[in-house]
Amino acid sequence: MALRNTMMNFSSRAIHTSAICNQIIKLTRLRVVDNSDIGKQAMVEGKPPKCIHIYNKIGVGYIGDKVLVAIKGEKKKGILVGLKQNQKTKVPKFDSNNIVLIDDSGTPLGTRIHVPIPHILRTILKNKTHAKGADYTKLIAIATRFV
Amino acid sequence: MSLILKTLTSIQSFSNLLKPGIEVTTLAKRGAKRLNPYPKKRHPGWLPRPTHVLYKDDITPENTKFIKEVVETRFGKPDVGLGMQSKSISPLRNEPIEPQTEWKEGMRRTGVIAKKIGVYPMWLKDGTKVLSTLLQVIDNHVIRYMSPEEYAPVIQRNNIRNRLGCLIVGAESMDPQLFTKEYCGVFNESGVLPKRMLGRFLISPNAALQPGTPLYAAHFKPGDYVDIRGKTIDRGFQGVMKRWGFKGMPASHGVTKTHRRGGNIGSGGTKARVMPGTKMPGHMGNRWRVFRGIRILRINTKYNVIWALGPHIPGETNSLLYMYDTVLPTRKPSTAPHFPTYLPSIQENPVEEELWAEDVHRFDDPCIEFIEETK
Amino acid sequence: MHGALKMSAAVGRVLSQQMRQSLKVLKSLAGKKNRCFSASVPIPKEGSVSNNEQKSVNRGKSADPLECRFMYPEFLPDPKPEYRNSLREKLERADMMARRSKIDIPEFYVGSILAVTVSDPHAPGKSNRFVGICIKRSGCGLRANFILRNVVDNQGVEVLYELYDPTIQKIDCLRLEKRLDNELLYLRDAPEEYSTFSFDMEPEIIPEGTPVPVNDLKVTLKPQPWLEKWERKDLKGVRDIVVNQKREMKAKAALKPWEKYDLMKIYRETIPEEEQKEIFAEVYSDLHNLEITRQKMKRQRTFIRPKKSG
Amino acid sequence: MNQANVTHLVSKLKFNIRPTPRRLKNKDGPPGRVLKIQKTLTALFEYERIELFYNRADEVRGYAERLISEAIRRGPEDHEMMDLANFWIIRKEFVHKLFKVYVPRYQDYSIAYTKLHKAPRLYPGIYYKRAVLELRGNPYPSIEQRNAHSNVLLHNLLLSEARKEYRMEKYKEIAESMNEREVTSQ
Repeated sequence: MALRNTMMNFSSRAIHTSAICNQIIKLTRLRVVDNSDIGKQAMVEGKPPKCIHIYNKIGVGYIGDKVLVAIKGEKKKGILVGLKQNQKTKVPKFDSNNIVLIDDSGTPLGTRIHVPIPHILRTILKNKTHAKGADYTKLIAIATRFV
Repeated sequence: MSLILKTLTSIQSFSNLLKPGIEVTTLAKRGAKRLNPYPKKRHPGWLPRPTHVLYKDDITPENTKFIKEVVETRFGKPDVGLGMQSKSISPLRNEPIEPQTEWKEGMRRTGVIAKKIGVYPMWLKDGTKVLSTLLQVIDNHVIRYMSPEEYAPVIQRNNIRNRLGCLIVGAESMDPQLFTKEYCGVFNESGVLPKRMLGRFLISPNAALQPGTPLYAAHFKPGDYVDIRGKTIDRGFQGVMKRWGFKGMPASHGVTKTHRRGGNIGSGGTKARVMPGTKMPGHMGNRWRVFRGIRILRINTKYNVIWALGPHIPGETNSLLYMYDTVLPTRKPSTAPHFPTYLPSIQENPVEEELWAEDVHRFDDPCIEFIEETK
Repeated sequence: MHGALKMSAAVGRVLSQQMRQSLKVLKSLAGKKNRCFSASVPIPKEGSVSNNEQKSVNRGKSADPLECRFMYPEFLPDPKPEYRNSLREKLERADMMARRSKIDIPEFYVGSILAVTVSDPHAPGKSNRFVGICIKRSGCGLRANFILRNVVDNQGVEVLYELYDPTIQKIDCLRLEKRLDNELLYLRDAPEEYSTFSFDMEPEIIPEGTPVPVNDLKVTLKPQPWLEKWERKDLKGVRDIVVNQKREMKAKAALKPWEKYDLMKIYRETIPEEEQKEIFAEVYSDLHNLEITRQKMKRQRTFIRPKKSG
Repeated sequence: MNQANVTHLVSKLKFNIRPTPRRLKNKDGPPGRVLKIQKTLTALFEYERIELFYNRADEVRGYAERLISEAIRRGPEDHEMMDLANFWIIRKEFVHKLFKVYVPRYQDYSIAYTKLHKAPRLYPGIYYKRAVLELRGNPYPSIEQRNAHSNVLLHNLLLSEARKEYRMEKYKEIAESMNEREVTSQ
């Protein structure tokens, strides 16, 4: 046990042990959950994207919000599709902060999302889509499973 | 010079004659400039002090029993405690008066005194959850009516002739031994037990009620809007962050000893003083506040309970509040309410036990289901 | 194996007591196969379960209304004296019973596996079903709620439901059991296999009159960082929590050994026995009737099934 | 809090308790508070009537009542109960007294086991409220002295006369109604 303790002491120096901030703010690390090349590479290399801007007026990202992320030295846009923070009743809460990368017109970069997506996102993205602006509902089409 | 002054004064008096009717003298409004004025500690002149110092009387057990017996024979048995109206019919109470006039828009009827008994959720028919506050109309009786001529409040609104009468309503019957003899005398006219709380409601003379008339929760209808006046929770002396919602100052970065302070309260220069109404630390709560335009969701006529929309009714649980028809012009009722009040003896059909607003989901209804839109 | 389970459940009612015993063993074997845990996780043995059974409450009806407090904890009001009012509590209970007469809310505990169907305006079929393990139960009265947790496509998902929400169409208890702790929030920091459950899981039937089984499964947590300081929580369902010396020291310093003796603290957190008796006397007969109708329904269901398959 | 604790089952106390506990200020914090209560509780079980500051008396009263009610509920055979008694009562002999004297004494009580009196403040002295805390049924003479001649006080004399008059009137009414009935029946 003593040996194990010393090992723990040694190893815990390198990693940070503070509780992870549940809010999406600038510099929050996110998880790409689609199969776009850039997203897959970034996740495999262990360099998850960092949020560098949130496209709303509060500066805190909630479900369905658009964010700007820094990923592998590039700037890409993404939609928050699952959050760690506590949600309203009947809205699922996830174990990680998930995003799906999109381009300026709202088309996803990947072709498949490999985690479940909350049903409420249908309504949120529908309301955010404007006739002339970006069409976010394409994201719903590539989802494989809803909860 | 004097001539000019004379002409000026004559013009002024002439213009005064042109003014319609009443001479208006403006009185300084007390406390109007304050954001959070102190509660007025003015005791109504006509109302004697209710309580006296309790001391040991050494009354023998037989005599205590005798007093209790006399009170019971005169006023009936005490309430069960679940808000049932005391069934006692006072010997002095007259027959309830028939409504003399039909309700017209702009008429004001009495309010009731209610007890805030808690908050719990309800669901609307579209599936949204709302919080409702339960208000129990607790043992309300009309105590006295003062006609507009008779009623002279301590603070009069300018010099306008009063067109509204005043109805005094009492709530929660108590043991008469707890009160002074003078205070008990107030209830002689209505013939009910002395009440814990009295309330004053300004009403149009058509809505006057006979003293001794009981008031019920069915005075209102579900879907109506009411104003609620209550005393907020006493939070004591509080800092600016809690009292006014200031942001405070950073926890670190060289900040010392000023993490929860308000910061600057004004500048020097020409007006080197603290401006009146500056938000500063001080006593928070324990103030009378009116919350206007609250919707009624549901009424239980058995226990006289009203479910009002929203959790933020002023006051603690088990505190007493005043409830009356709203003064907000857009939320006034368009159809006739129970006028002058709900009188079971006059009403042809007795009301149901549970009354619900249209959009509220009843708990014994089947589950809510959404219908798919067809394009 | 599924078929065997069904058959055993269906025929089990009519068979003699002896046969039932043997079937029980068979069923427990079937249950083991159904479980989604990986092979490395030890599954509680029959004997250890029966040891724990003695403490737990008898299922279904119990002679003492006071025992209802485990089954229906939301009927007890908030013990905070500032919020209490007897009339409000009475009306709240009446509303709860009105809702319970429309929807069958089964008996469940923290650690049971539930399936909840809700009407969801966002879903295509306007209804949505979620299966998961109940990791927390809180709130009293109409505010009572519970959290379900599951791992779907290697992604942990949690949903909070309100027990008396009228949009809930159906609540099914797929596996009725208790765990060693009152809250299973540590499953968030445990490996995925401990909270993975299939969406098309069949409800397991426990014979009437048997006590609720206690699953004394002990989980091993993932390495740090954790969401909470689990070493301070005195968890019974977690195998050896190892932390570094500094955290150990801090946990030791934060211990409050006198709290379990603090009689007034306990008193302020509980509803006294006399009041509980009054509360459950009011709702006991209704709850009991609902329980009986539910069991009747269950029996009918189990008898119908073999006909369908055959 | 929000949900009541169901693991414990307790008897209702027969007096009104404060919604929040007092901190009983001391330099050791919460353990120091517990020690203060332990000492006072032991003294109360020893002497059955003690005089102390009001705050501490009111705080200890709850613990004393709860300990006695638990002892009545569980009895001396229960290990947890014994543990509890040993924790709160510092001297061993009063643990015996709790089970052998107090439990039989309070077995059938329907009122509170203790009584709290407000005591006069010492002058000159510290400006704290003082109180007398006692266990009911103790061997000492009662603190509250009843007025032995209360029935000759003026208001009591008047009330008893009024009572007699009231009774007489009632009897008269009954007699009259009886007479009327007889008349009508004839």
